[in-house]
Amino acid sequence: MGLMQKFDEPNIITTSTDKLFNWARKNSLWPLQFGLACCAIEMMSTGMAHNDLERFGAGFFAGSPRQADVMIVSGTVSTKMAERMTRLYEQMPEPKWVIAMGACAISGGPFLDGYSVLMGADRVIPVDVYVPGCPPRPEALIFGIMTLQKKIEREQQVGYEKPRPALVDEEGNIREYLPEREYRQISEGKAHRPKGIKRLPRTYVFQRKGLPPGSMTDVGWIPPEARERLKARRGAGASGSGEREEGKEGA
Amino acid sequence: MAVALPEGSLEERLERYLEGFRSRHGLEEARVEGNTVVLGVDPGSVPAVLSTARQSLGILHLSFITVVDRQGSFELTYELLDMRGARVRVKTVLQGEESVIDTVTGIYPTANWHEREAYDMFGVAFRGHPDLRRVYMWQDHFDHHPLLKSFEISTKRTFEGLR
Amino acid sequence: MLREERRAAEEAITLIRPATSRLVDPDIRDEFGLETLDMNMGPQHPAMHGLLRLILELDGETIVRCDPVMGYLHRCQEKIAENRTYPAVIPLTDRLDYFANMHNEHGYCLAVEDLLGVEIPPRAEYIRVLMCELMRIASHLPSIGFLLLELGAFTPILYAFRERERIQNFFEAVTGARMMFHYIRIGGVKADLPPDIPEKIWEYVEGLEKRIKPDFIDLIEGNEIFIERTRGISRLTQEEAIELGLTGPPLRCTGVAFDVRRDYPYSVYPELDFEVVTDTAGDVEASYRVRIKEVYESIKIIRQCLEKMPEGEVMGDVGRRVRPPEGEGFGRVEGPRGEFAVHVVSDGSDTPYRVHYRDPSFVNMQLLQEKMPGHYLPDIMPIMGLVDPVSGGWDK
Amino acid sequence: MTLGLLQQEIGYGVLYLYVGAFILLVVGFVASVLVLARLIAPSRPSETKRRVYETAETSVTDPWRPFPVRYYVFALLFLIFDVEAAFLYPWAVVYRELGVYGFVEMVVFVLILGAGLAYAWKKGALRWV
Repeated sequence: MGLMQKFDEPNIITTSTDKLFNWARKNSLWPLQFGLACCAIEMMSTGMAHNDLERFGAGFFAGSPRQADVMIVSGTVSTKMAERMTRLYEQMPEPKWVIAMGACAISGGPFLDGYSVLMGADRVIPVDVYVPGCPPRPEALIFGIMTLQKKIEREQQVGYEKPRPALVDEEGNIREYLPEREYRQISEGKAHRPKGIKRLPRTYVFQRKGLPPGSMTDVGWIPPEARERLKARRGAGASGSGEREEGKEGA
Repeated sequence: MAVALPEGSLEERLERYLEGFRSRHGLEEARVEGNTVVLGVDPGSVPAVLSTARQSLGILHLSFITVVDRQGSFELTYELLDMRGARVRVKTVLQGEESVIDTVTGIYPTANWHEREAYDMFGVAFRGHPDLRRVYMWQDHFDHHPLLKSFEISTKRTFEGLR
Repeated sequence: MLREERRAAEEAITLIRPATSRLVDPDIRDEFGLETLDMNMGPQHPAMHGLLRLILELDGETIVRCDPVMGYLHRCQEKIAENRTYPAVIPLTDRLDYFANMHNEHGYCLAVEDLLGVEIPPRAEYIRVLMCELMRIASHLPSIGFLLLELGAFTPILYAFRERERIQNFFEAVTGARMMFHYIRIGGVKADLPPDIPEKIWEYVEGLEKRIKPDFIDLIEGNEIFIERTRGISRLTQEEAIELGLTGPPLRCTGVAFDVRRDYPYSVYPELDFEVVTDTAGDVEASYRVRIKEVYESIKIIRQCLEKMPEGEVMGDVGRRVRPPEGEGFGRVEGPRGEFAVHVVSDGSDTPYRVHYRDPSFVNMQLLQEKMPGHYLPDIMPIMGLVDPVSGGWDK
Repeated sequence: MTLGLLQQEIGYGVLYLYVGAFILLVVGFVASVLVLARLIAPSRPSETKRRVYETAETSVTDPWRPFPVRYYVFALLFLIFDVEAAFLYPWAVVYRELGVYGFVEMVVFVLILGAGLAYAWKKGALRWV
């Protein structure tokens, strides 16, 4: 049992060691070699010489999950692959993160009507950073990894329980992933159902138990003129309607 | 050691194929379109036609097998290439419920996975196939054949909806 | 001189003693009670060129039986294509064989144009061929890079992806995207080439022709490890290759000169002169040589395209609404991995009734089932390099 | 040269002090790293994490099965010649002082092992099917 896990809420020891461990973990993220489809090719060209992942310490693609920290889900996750992906995620040592790269990993992407496509990796495993694009440019993936690094900086070891994958039950072994049940809902569309198959409530999405404090990733680079308009509106907003201000803060 | 491809110009070969098929199987709807000999064949004699194509006429390459679900009957298309510009298209129609046809893996071994895919997607069974299993979908939990028209996935998108 | 003799001797040996002679026949194995180990090389494996699972039956290190399991990236392309309008299916074809995007689009558009019977302006034809040949280079070099990466050499993959990045810059300038172009449309091409692109491509191709010799050929051909690991592995005779239905580099490396661009001419290939590259040995090293020579052929074709590029508009008179008559359309294209054919059946409505893709990776992969027994476990990597399948293609 | 000087002035025994300090340093470093890792790393054991990793699949058969014997024979032969090489090193260091007698002694030693290898070769132990 880790020494740090003995405490149950953050105190002087854990917060100070957080800074050291997070700094170390942030700068040596080893991605798992988990290329699924076209996004894998963009992930490879991100790892190659032209736009290099090695500058962020993330260049070494670990072949086995035992040495990996980040699982970059790059490509379409099919229903057959969901169980395997969960097993890989389970077999990665703590602390681990997941980047959903590409529209298919985020929400099924162009294959939304697919009968054997999982509508997004976050239906079965908790995802930390979403990199949009189909396929996202190498620079977008690098920005995703920088966003993950910002998130790791603010992470806390105690007091926050990372949500468990959907297919894993209490003592940690994987429940059978029957596509029959997932596919009956077919593809989120209002599809005509073959006779005799009942509608199935969405059981395979893990309940997100709150995001860790401070994990709101900032917006990143915005074009200068858009930034002026934002500042102007926020200025007007502050003087105008007060409650909309709280609305934003409270979210 | 080298493989002998059929000689002669395109027209000669097309005529030779047409004669070859007509003489052996007396097919009435056999015609030449462009660089293709199109044959309408009943399901039982598909292996016979393909073996004449392979052995006597020297057409060596089976490009693909397409299955089209005509809501009640399956329409199979075997596309054969002689690797020198001519094509032979064998079309059959499987009527009604019994969607079973003889396999051609004996003649064209490459048809192995084509037939497995046709079985997986449409449920067309091939009699005599070495290991007729599903190629893409789950082996046991999935008792549907996805590409059938009865297996709908989502609303059809047409131009009306678009601008 | 010594190297040629040694090579001839090796070829002679492997012909007499094929790989399957290493197998102990089953009844002796049962009699002595030798057991084989079933192991699977699963979907998440760096050398599997995508999501492929091989269930291997091993006797020590020799493979007794290999059964590929696919479907881990099945994206229901054909079912979705049945529910989309004809022009909307083109972005889907990009994601089929994601190393040969331009060829997939070209195949599908040829099939629909065959149905429509529409006339393509010559400039659009030349642009299509130019883009397809650039895509062929950007696919052959990484295939060689992956083959070498799996044998342990890291440098060729870096050079290959450097070339691929430069070609992707051209694609981005012309089509706007790095990988998923959606550039070839039914009836022509989306937009004309930017004015400065042709001579930039010309300079790049000049440089590339000079760079291939030092970067790839000198680095790879003389290497002992490469020769040891690839010569004589999965040696194919011409009958075997044709029986398995192989097309593309795996077929041409056995000596059968079948190339869709020459035998079933489409687009403007009859007006361009190029020769079909073949080799005789039929093993993994021969497929590497075929791929390298094909890059030179593509460079030749690109030059001719740039010279003969006529003026004129790039889009035929096909309206926004494509509604072909009832019937069947066929399109056949020579992709980097082999013959890519599309069979479109239409019932006169806005959406195709049935679209069937004949993907070269799917058919060439039958080689794994037939030729793997008898080889050693490490030989799987070169054989995957010979076939070089792409999981988007075989899983459709 | 410096080694010689050290030897004469402070005697032979002290040298072992340096070796001992070095070993202590190494063992200490390795032990501390392992202990720290055990203490700090968050550990959430689960049933799947303990399972064998076989490229995202459950293993088809358990690998504890009889293997062909030729691997074992090769391992043995390697071990023998590895030890032989280990004996050659100290002999090579003091080769000049031993003179002809040492040389003949070592040749006999190598020949004996060569005979062993020839026997294994003839009996077909090295045949790799």
